[in-house]
Amino acid sequence: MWRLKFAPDQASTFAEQYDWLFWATTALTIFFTIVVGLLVIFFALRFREGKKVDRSNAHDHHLMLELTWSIIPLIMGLGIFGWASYLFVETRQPPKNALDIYVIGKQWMWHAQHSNGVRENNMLHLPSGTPVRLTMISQDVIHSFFIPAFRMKQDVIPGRYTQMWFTPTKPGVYNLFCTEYCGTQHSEMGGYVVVMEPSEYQEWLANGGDNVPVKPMTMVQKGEKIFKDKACFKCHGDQDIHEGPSLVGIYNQRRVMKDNSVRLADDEYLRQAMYDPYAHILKGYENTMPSYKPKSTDDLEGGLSEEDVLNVIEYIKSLRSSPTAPAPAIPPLATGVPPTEVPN
Amino acid sequence: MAAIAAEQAHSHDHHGPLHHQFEDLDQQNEAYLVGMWAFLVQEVMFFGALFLTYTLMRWQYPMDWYFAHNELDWKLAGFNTFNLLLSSFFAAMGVRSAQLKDRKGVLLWLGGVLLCCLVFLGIKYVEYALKWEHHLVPGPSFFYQGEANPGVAQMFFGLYFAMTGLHGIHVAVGLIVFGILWLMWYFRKTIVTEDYMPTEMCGLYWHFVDLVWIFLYPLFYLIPHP
Amino acid sequence: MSHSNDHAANHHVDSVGTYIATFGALTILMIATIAAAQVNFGHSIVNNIIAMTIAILKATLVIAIFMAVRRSSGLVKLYAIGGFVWFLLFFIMFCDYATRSWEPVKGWYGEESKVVPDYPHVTDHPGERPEKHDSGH
Amino acid sequence: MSAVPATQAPAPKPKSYLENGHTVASWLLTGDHKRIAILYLISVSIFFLVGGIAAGMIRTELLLPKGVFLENDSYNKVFTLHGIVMIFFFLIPAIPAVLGNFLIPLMVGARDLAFPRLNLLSWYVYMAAGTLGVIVILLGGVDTGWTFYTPYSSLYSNSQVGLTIAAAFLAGFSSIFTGINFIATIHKMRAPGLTWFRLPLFVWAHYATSVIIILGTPVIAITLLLVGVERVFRIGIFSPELGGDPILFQHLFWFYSHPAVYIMILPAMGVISELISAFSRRPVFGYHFVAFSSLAIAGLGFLVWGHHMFVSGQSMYQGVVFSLISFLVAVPSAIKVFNWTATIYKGTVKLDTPMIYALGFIGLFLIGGLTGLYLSSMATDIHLHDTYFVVAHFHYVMVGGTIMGYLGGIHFWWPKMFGRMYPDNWGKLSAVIVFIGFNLTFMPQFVVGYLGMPRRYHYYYLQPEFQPYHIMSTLGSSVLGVGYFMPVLYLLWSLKYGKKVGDNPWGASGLEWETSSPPPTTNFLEMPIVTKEVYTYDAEKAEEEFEHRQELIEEVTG
Repeated sequence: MWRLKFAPDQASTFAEQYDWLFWATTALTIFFTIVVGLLVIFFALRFREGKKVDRSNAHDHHLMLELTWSIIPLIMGLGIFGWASYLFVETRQPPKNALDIYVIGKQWMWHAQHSNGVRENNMLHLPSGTPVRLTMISQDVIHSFFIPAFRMKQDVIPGRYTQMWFTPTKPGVYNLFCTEYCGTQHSEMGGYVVVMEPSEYQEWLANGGDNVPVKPMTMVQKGEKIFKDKACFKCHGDQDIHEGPSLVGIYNQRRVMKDNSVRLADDEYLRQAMYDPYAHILKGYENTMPSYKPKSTDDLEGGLSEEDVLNVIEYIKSLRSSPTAPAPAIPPLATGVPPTEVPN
Repeated sequence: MAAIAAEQAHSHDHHGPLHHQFEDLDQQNEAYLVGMWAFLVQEVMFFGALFLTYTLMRWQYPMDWYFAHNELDWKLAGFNTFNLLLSSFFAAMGVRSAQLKDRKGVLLWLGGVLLCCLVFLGIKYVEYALKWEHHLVPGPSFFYQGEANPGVAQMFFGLYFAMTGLHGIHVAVGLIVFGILWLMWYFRKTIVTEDYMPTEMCGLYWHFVDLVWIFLYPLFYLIPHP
Repeated sequence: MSHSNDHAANHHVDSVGTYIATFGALTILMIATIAAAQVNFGHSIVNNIIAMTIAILKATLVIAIFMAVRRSSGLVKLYAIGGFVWFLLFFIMFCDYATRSWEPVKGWYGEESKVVPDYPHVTDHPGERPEKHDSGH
Repeated sequence: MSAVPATQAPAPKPKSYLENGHTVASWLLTGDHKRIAILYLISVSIFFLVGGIAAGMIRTELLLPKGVFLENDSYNKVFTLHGIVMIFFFLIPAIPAVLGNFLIPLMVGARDLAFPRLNLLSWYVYMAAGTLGVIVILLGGVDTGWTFYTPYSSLYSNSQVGLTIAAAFLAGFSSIFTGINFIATIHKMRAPGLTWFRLPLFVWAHYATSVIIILGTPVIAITLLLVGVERVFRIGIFSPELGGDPILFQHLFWFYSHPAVYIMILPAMGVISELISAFSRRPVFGYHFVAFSSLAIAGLGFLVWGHHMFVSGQSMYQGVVFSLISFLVAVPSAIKVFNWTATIYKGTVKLDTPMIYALGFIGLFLIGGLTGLYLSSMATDIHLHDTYFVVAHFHYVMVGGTIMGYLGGIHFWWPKMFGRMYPDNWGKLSAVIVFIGFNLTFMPQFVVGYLGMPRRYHYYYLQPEFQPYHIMSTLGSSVLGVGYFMPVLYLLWSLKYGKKVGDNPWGASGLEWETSSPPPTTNFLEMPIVTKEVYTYDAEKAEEEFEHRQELIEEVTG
């Protein structure tokens, strides 16, 4: 239990260069702290009241001394600045042949996608020795993808792609954190980065990543997919528009019909709105919506099966516009559980 | 600003306008001027952050900004600008007659300022009501049909209401402050009649408010076609 | 320090003429701004520069004469100018926005990063773009 | 020294500001800067207690990897409460509003601050902000962290963000009013003969702080207002769906918040200059350099905010510029520390409680300042940003710096404020306990930060190697708690039973030591005329100045 760890392991080329700079700055800090600390204690004790000691011609200003102890720390500082900026610029320019991996940050989970479509949550498998570039974006708030062993961190911002690159060296399992405060389970939004031999990685990638089957899509996800495939959003966008009312936050709301009767927008109402929309038309709209009632149970031919309807209803329920609602869709996974079989 | 004016209003006077902590009137007036200008510097930075956001958003979306600004009526705002310049002139004249202890003049000029204040707020109300009907107020009721991208249009009108609204609040505070000042002159309160400094400070505040509108007007209402 | 009660004397009071002249100048400048905005000078930068110079001119007029800063002590001048100089420090922020595009960042569907890209979703496959759909859910 | 030869009978003892009116109204409606300072002392200490309790809860929570008694949400609300209360309600107002309010008119030789009622209004606005803060706690707290980063704070957090923004907005105006007061007083109300270079460094530091306050605070006021409006109207400036940019919030926020850390540290540096000079009985070495370094920090402090955003998507070219200027801003702080060390050289050092706090300040502020180099150099900041390394860094500067300076200043001027001396041995003991407890709490956090534990993390059950450091840190925090509680006891005890003191118990130089303690309501019986240099401690110069004091007075008032 008490194996005190003082430094994170070095598992990327940048980590090695980083540690040189880190320990150089530490040496400088310790040097100055000891010099000034000892001087202060020594002077305080040597010149205490009542001590017979030569206190004659004590200057209270000395231009040369002031300039020396301003210029020298400045030069040292600029030295560190030069070294650090050179390293930083290097980390911001990924090589052309880098392996592309895509990362989405969502509230309280990391989702990584490899270029051949293999998906993994809160885990990232990487080949050692080859430069890897992560193209990252967030779906809701600002997160930050941080791998201490690689000494690399980059904020993941909604509305903009950010990138980060590194060359993993030592195979092993390393921590992955989210370092930008992103809400309730910010401290559980982490996971593992598994660095493997390139051959092992290719084989892992070939058989579709972890043989853990990709989580089946939830009903809300399926509903969302249908909502997009049928292009329902063309009329039912975020705001009520001429073609169709917005469906955001309408579940269990009172809806005023064309004949001024008021009906509750429950599951039954939504199902009927899809199957025979002209039965009850909303106030202010005409009968323009096509019916999605399938010809028969097996030949859908453009219609929606009962199961599709349920998914779409589930999706409509998850549409809430008020900012107070947390992002809908996938419930947070049981994150933070270490993978059962950990490659050696 | 209301703080300083309110502080002036109900400070009981010992021997004439000189407060106990000052040696003489020059020191007191100079101290009040420095304090007022420190307050105005803080106001510059207060509006400055909004002007910066405006410049940034306009630099990022020049075309959408131009289209969104077509919804604004620059003629009405032009008259409003003239109205504020007039009130600034009245305020300067009011301060001048306060320095000359000419009570009649002060009541006349400050009355003019109050009038222009009301006219300005009236026009502002008309403009905002117009925007409300056209569903241009950001929020759930926002519904923009012009050529600009609706997201950027919502940002434009968000900034429009933020900046002109904040300026409007400052004009309203100015109205209250000048109202109190006018009443104190009317009831011959020695705090204002003896020492011109409270009136000058209200004048400084008012000129600052006019200054902000001088920049707001071209930036919002006269956007050239990019 | 004689307690000078008639302090209006030693505080120079501008003549009415100065105020009227300043007011006239401000009105003319306002009309100039409106006029300049109608004219199309080829590129919009010219319009912007003209609008800003006129606004700064009007601002200096108001500060110098109406706010009597030209006649007040150096300290008041320092604070009057200092506030606006500090406002200019804000624009260091623009270096960030200007130089952001110098670092090319590849997007989800391979294109360069735009300011408001479409949100990729968990179900979206990197590389090939599903049929165009409006952003957000 | 206006030492009138005591030929005629000493004037009857003037009523001190404490005895001048005992009704509640005489305290709550006072214009006297000294009484307002006492009101601030009480309210600031209460908020320090609230923030301290929150800190205690965080430290106990982190004792075990799986947490002890808080849930995710309540932990987030506790660390946000700790951040907001400590920064907006303790660190920013503490030294300027308590020591600055009390001492600047005394040091400058004036009867009161330039705008007494504005000063009282500043206290009421501060208390209004404080009550809003308490209401936020009662209604369920806010969970956005003290930095309110959008889009979490504007679109996704459903905690009391709106009310907290109003509280921070009001607290900003309270410090703006204090800043305006100090600027007008220091400029215009100096005693005759008190030129700028005869002003104590405490006054220089507060002048620089006031300039930062009036230039920086409005920016956060407007930024938080925008977040509030964004929450209600979705105007889109910070929300990416409509094309806004969340990084713009970080720019505007840090434009104020970095100068704000200088608002917190500069007054403490002013206190330390006074303490070091008074307890080494020597003028501060390189007075002009130390004075102008305060202004340099105020000026450069506005150009470096980008080092908080190296990994936040800010472009690297901008990062290089900010990193360079961040190294420049480290130089004035280094100058100050070296000058203090040189002041102790060849002085006659009295190791009383304030001096121990001052020496502790130098040591801890040095470590705090130097660890700042890691965070302003871009490469090291990549790994260390938003980890416990940053937490340790700013606690070394804030707790090791500002709070040590604040406690040192309270102990040094306590006899002047209340006319009573506290028991010095208890003072020394509490100072040493604070020093030890502080190092035990925050030194391990440097290591756990380098190991990579992120900030604001509630669980670390997958990383057991962090736990030894958290155990040390929690142990240290309890020692620190004891160290901070002891002064409350013996200082309050000294109010009643402390030994009565004369005008100048420490034999320090400065106008505030020439009036009686506690000083009369109008500070000085007759307004002082300053003829001597700022820190005159050696005997010959004092005699020589005293002989031809009359010519000097004519020269000044002539």
